[in-house]
Amino acid sequence: MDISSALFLLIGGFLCISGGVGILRFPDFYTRMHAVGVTETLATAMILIGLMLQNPDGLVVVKLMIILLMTLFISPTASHALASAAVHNNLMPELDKKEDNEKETSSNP
Amino acid sequence: MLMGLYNYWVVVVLMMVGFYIVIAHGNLIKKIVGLSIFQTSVFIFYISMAKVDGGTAPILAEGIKQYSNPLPHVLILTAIVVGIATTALGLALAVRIKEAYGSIEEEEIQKKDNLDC
Amino acid sequence: MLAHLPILQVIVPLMAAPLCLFLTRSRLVWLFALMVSGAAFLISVLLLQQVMASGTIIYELGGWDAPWGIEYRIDLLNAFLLLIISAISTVVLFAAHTSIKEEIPADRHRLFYILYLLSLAGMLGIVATADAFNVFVFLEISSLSAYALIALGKDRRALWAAYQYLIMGTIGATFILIGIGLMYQMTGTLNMYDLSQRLPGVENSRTVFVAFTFIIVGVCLKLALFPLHLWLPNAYAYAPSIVTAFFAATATKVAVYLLIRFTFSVFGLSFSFTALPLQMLFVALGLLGIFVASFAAIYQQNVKHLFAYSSIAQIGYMIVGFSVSTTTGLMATLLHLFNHALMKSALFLALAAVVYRIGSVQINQFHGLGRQMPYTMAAIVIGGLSLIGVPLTVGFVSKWYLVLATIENGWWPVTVLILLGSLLAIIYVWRIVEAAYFKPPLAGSESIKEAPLSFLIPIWTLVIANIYFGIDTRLSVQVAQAAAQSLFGVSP
Amino acid sequence: MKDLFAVIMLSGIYGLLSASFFVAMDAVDVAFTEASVGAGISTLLMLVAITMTGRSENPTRHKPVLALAVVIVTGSLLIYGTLDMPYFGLAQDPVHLHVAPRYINDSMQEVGVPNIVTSVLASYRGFDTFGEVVVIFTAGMGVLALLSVAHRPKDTAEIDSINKSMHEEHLILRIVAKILIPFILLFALYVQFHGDFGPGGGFQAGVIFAAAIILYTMLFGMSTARRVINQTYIQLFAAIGVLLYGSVGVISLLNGKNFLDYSALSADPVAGQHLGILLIELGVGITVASVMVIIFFNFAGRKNDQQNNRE
Amino acid sequence: MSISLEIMLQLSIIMPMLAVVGIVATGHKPNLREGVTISISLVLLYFVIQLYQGIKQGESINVQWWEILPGLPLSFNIEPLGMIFALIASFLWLITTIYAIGYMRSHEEENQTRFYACFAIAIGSVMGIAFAANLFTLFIFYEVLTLSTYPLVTHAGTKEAKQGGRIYLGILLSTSIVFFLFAIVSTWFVAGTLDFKPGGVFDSNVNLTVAGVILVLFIFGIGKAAIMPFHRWLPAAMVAPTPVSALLHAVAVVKAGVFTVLKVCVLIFGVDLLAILPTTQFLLYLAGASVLLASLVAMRQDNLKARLAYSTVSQLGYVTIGALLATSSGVIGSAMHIGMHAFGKITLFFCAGAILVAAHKSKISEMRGIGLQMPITMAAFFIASLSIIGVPPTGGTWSKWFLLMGSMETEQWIIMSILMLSSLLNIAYLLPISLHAFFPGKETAFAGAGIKEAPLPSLIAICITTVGCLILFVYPQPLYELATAIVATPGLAHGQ
Repeated sequence: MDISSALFLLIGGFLCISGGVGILRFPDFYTRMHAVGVTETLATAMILIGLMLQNPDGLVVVKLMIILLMTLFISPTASHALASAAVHNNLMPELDKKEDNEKETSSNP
Repeated sequence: MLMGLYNYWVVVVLMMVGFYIVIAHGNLIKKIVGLSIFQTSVFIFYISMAKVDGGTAPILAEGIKQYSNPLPHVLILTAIVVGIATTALGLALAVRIKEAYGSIEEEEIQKKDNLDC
Repeated sequence: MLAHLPILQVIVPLMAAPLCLFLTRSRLVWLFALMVSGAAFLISVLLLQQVMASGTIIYELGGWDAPWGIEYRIDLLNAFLLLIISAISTVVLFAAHTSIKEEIPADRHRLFYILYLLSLAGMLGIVATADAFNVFVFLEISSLSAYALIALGKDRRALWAAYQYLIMGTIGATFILIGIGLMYQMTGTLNMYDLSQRLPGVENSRTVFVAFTFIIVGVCLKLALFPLHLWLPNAYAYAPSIVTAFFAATATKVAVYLLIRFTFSVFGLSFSFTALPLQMLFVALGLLGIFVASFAAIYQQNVKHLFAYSSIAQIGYMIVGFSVSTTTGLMATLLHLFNHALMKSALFLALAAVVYRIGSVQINQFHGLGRQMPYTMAAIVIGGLSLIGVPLTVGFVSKWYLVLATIENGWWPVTVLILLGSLLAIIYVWRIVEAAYFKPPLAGSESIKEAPLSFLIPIWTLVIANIYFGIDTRLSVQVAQAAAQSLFGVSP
Repeated sequence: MKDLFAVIMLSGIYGLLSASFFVAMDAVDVAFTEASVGAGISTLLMLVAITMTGRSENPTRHKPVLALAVVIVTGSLLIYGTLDMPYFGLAQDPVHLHVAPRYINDSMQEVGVPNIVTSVLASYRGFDTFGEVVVIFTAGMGVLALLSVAHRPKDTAEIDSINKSMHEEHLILRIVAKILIPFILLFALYVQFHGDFGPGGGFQAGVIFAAAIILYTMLFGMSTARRVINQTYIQLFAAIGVLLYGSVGVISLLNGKNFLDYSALSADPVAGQHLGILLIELGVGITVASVMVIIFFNFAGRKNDQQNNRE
Repeated sequence: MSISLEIMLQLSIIMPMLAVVGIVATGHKPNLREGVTISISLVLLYFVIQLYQGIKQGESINVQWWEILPGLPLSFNIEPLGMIFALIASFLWLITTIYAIGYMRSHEEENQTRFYACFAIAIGSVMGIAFAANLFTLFIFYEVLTLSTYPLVTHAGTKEAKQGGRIYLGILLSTSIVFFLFAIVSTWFVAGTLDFKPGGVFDSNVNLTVAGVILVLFIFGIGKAAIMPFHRWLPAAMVAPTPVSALLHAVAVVKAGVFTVLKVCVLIFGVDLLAILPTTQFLLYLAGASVLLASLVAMRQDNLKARLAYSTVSQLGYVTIGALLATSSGVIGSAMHIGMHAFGKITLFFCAGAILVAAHKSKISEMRGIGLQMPITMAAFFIASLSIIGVPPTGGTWSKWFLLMGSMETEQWIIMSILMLSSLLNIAYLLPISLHAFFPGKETAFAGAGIKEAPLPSLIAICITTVGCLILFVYPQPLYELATAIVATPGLAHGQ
């Protein structure tokens, strides 16, 4: 029991860290956001499950369940909101920019 | 000594950071940010004052002997409210000043005033 | 109900404020606010009587005995202050309706009265309570409403002034908060009386020393003591005239009260004046304040600015009297609290009347007003004489005791400086007099009429008070003396 | 750090961190409040503010030397002060010996509320809390006095058209929000009335409640929100909250007890305390929620107003 | 008499103040207004005379109002010195009012109502000063007097008037606040009382230097006495209308000043203490200096009123000297001089005013031969000059005489010579005026044909005062008795 919970927690922690690394290392806004958005949702889930396993009986589990539910709702929505906001302020993804440049270079040799 | 007080020293440093922002920066919003940092640090100071080693949150429950001191918590609850109130008012003023002067930089406002009178 | 007077004093205006939201017409709100303030005044009178009759009144809020609960502890000092504050607010409020019609947009009137009542309640709360933290809370109530009120001024500089005041005020309040925290940490209590019992035990710890310093600095920020006065002139000059009249008479007084309360009652005389070189420091600052501010006042073009600076100078007098730290000195300070409140409110109300008529308080707008607004100008002259300290006005009484106190202490040079300082007052007051009486009226100013009764009545009430308490000083002197003695009595 | 947006975000994070620190320091209630205020509302307000004031600070700094001197003096003074402090976390600090023990030991018998913070907050130092409510109320009135602008009510067609236009871009958000908001409100109520037993209480509940409404406003637009929540009423609510609190005190006055002495509310003092605390917490909740909404509405309303003027 | 003396005492102070109401109320009807003024002044004079009778029968009259500050009541009692002052003031007020009516009307001065009102307040406060029983009361009325005369000085409202008013108020207020108040408080602190007591309030073992310093503070603080460094306000106040300067310089203000000096010297310090104070000498020489210098300056003034003003400064010096001589005859001398000089100087001012009104001349150089047109005025002027100089048959003789006596008793030869010298100077700057007026001499044909005498009321006033000067020579008893009564008090006995 404890081992499994520890395992979950570890995975969660690792995912968080990797998300953090992603934020720092990735080239532009979208990719960074993607990194966090994805990892973080899973990470929280993992951690919460880990916590549930810590004491599986009683009210605590229910509360944690609710929290889990909420996060599952919220964090994707949040990342969506961020992304759309970014688009709204027409922020170009790096990669597209690159492609554009290539296009230009190819178009006028 | 070090172990006993390091926590307070950290708090003092934080406070001073906030305080510095307030008095050194010319930007009205930033001043307010500094103010809230200053106050929050003071809250931390109070709260750490209330901590008792091995104590738990002051919510009575079976089989717990050692509680932390509830009084500072109460005070800080009040203080936080005061803080947000001040912040809100300060921001409102900043907005109005922006409308009236077209700037939120201390020097520019002063300049405009000197022109006025 | 008599037993509950202390708390009623505070909660009557406090709860009246939200009630104002339920009234619609500005005039109704005004009447309501006036009634409330009047009630507060009555209560304070009764309180003063009670205290004089039967000594300190203790009122335990929520029925919890101090130091666990919060308690109100009304001795002569607070009773005196309560009286001053509520009286001034009532008189000033009388003119409010007419004045703000000109200065504040109609949709803000209700809010104006709400904030006014709130700041009144805040000040009363500060003065009444005997709990250090409660002081902080009510300090914030009064300050927040003060910022908003000042920002209601017509000129855009009002906003800037209000903002500066907000920053300074909040820093001051936070300093006080830190100070309270340190005290609490050393003693574990927040009740002032309890503190005064327990502080001597830890008196010579550096923490208490720092706590004291922080509280003093914080209070002095609110007090606009000389080096920390920068926020005051603009705040007073650009706020709506009524607000100025109210705050000039009360706000700094409350701060002075806190200073006295903390140094004398909480920390105790022996500590206060040994821990810091407080005495010398304050005498120096006070005198500096008197001179710098008076000189500044002489060069002001805006009369509100002029009187604002003179307020700073007057605070200097109070501080000097305070730092003499003898019964006479403290008595002089208390008397000056009372007297200065009378003169300044009269003067600023008169200015409010001028604003109402000519919409400006630039000194060059005053030309020939002596003929056009004779009663208002006469009021300003008498107020000015009182400021100078001419006999038969209140100003003379407090000056007399101040001089006496300094001479008792053998501080002859200080005495001379004080008297010289009052000469400066002659200069800046006379600038106005000459402008009003010896300059030909400006072109097109023939239409200016005397201020309406709603101004003249309160103004002259105050002016007559100025003269009356200058001639029959029994009440003020007696109370001040008793309060001062009791402070020296209780200080451990 | 010239970008105010980043500055504000960081300060928000600072608030969140301090909140978690409070948890570590056993101050759950405070943590709760700090999280909802320091990290939540105040950050939000600052963001709204910079949308109006512009988000960049211009580089000119003035008199940092003097400021630095002041700060250093103050700081070193404080450090000097700490030297004689009782050490951190020791149980025999005077703080823990003088007043607090009574709260910890007797509050159960005297007030009958397991959450000591609540009992101290609402009963022993109830008057402070009253003051706190009034402070919030004052802030609300102040913001009204500063920012309120006269609104001409837009006609429904216009509003609907706006909604349409927003509907496309915010589709997902809106749906999610629609699902969430009820839960948030529910949670607010839970916090409100569970405050006696667990962390929470009127203030936190009020903030959360307000947060729900603000969320709604952000997604469905000011004008729609105005249709849902009437400005005048919400002001009255703010007043009612304060009055509720005050009148509890006054009732105990009328019953011959001291102000805010809840034991006057019922025959059995403890029950009276319970009732009183419940009522005043409610008052706090109402006022806080409505004031928060007022503040936000006025900020946002000001913004719309400016935009309309620009167009 | 129907009313008790106490009542009269109070009335004599309050009544003029109340008169203001009447004056203001009847402001729009000049005749009525001046009627009020005159009737009030008549009643006042009657009261004062009654009081005088009272004291002559040796009654002591004390009134105490409430205490303004604990231990500092407003209280009054009558002692001879005050009586002298009160008599002169009230009598001359009547005369001045009569004079003023003529003057103001023919001069078409503006806002005369304010003028008469302030006039009344001034005289009321003079009464207050005269009868004050302690320094505190005296100080209060002293300040009231200053303030109430300020509008009189600046009556014209012109730029010069404003300037003059500034100097007037500036010097009087600042000296009184900085020095006088300081002196009073320290006296209160050292002696514990401010009541006027024969023989002084300081106990014998008082620290002499302290007392000396206080004395200096007093002499400087009483700016109205116009001792040299602080005399500037007197010429400055010349911008006032003539009746005002007459009242100011002959009766109310300056006399209030020297009266206060006298009272402080005799009744606060007491001549014994005064005689041994280290600073007395210094002050004596200061006063002497101001006597001489003022006379010298006076000679060089061409404006008649200015010359008279400086002569006043020097004459005030006499009184101060007399007070500081600290001998009975000195005190008697100065007490009498208050009266004598009052009559003389007021006559001179009246004449100056009359000339101004009738001939519109203020420069002395223009007055050659004016005596032929205005014989009565100039004759009066001549007599008054004699009185100032102090030659028989005028009242001035006596005061000078006693002053000289005093200086001789104390072997103050320098002072004595100063007195002599300044009398010569007086001759030099006063007599020529009237002489030239009557004997213009050939070379200057006087161009002032068709100048009439001054208006009748003024003329009457002039005659009365002139006659006063003469009468005081043949019948100085009342003054003398009162003056001796001052020094007859214990502690001065050694003087005789």
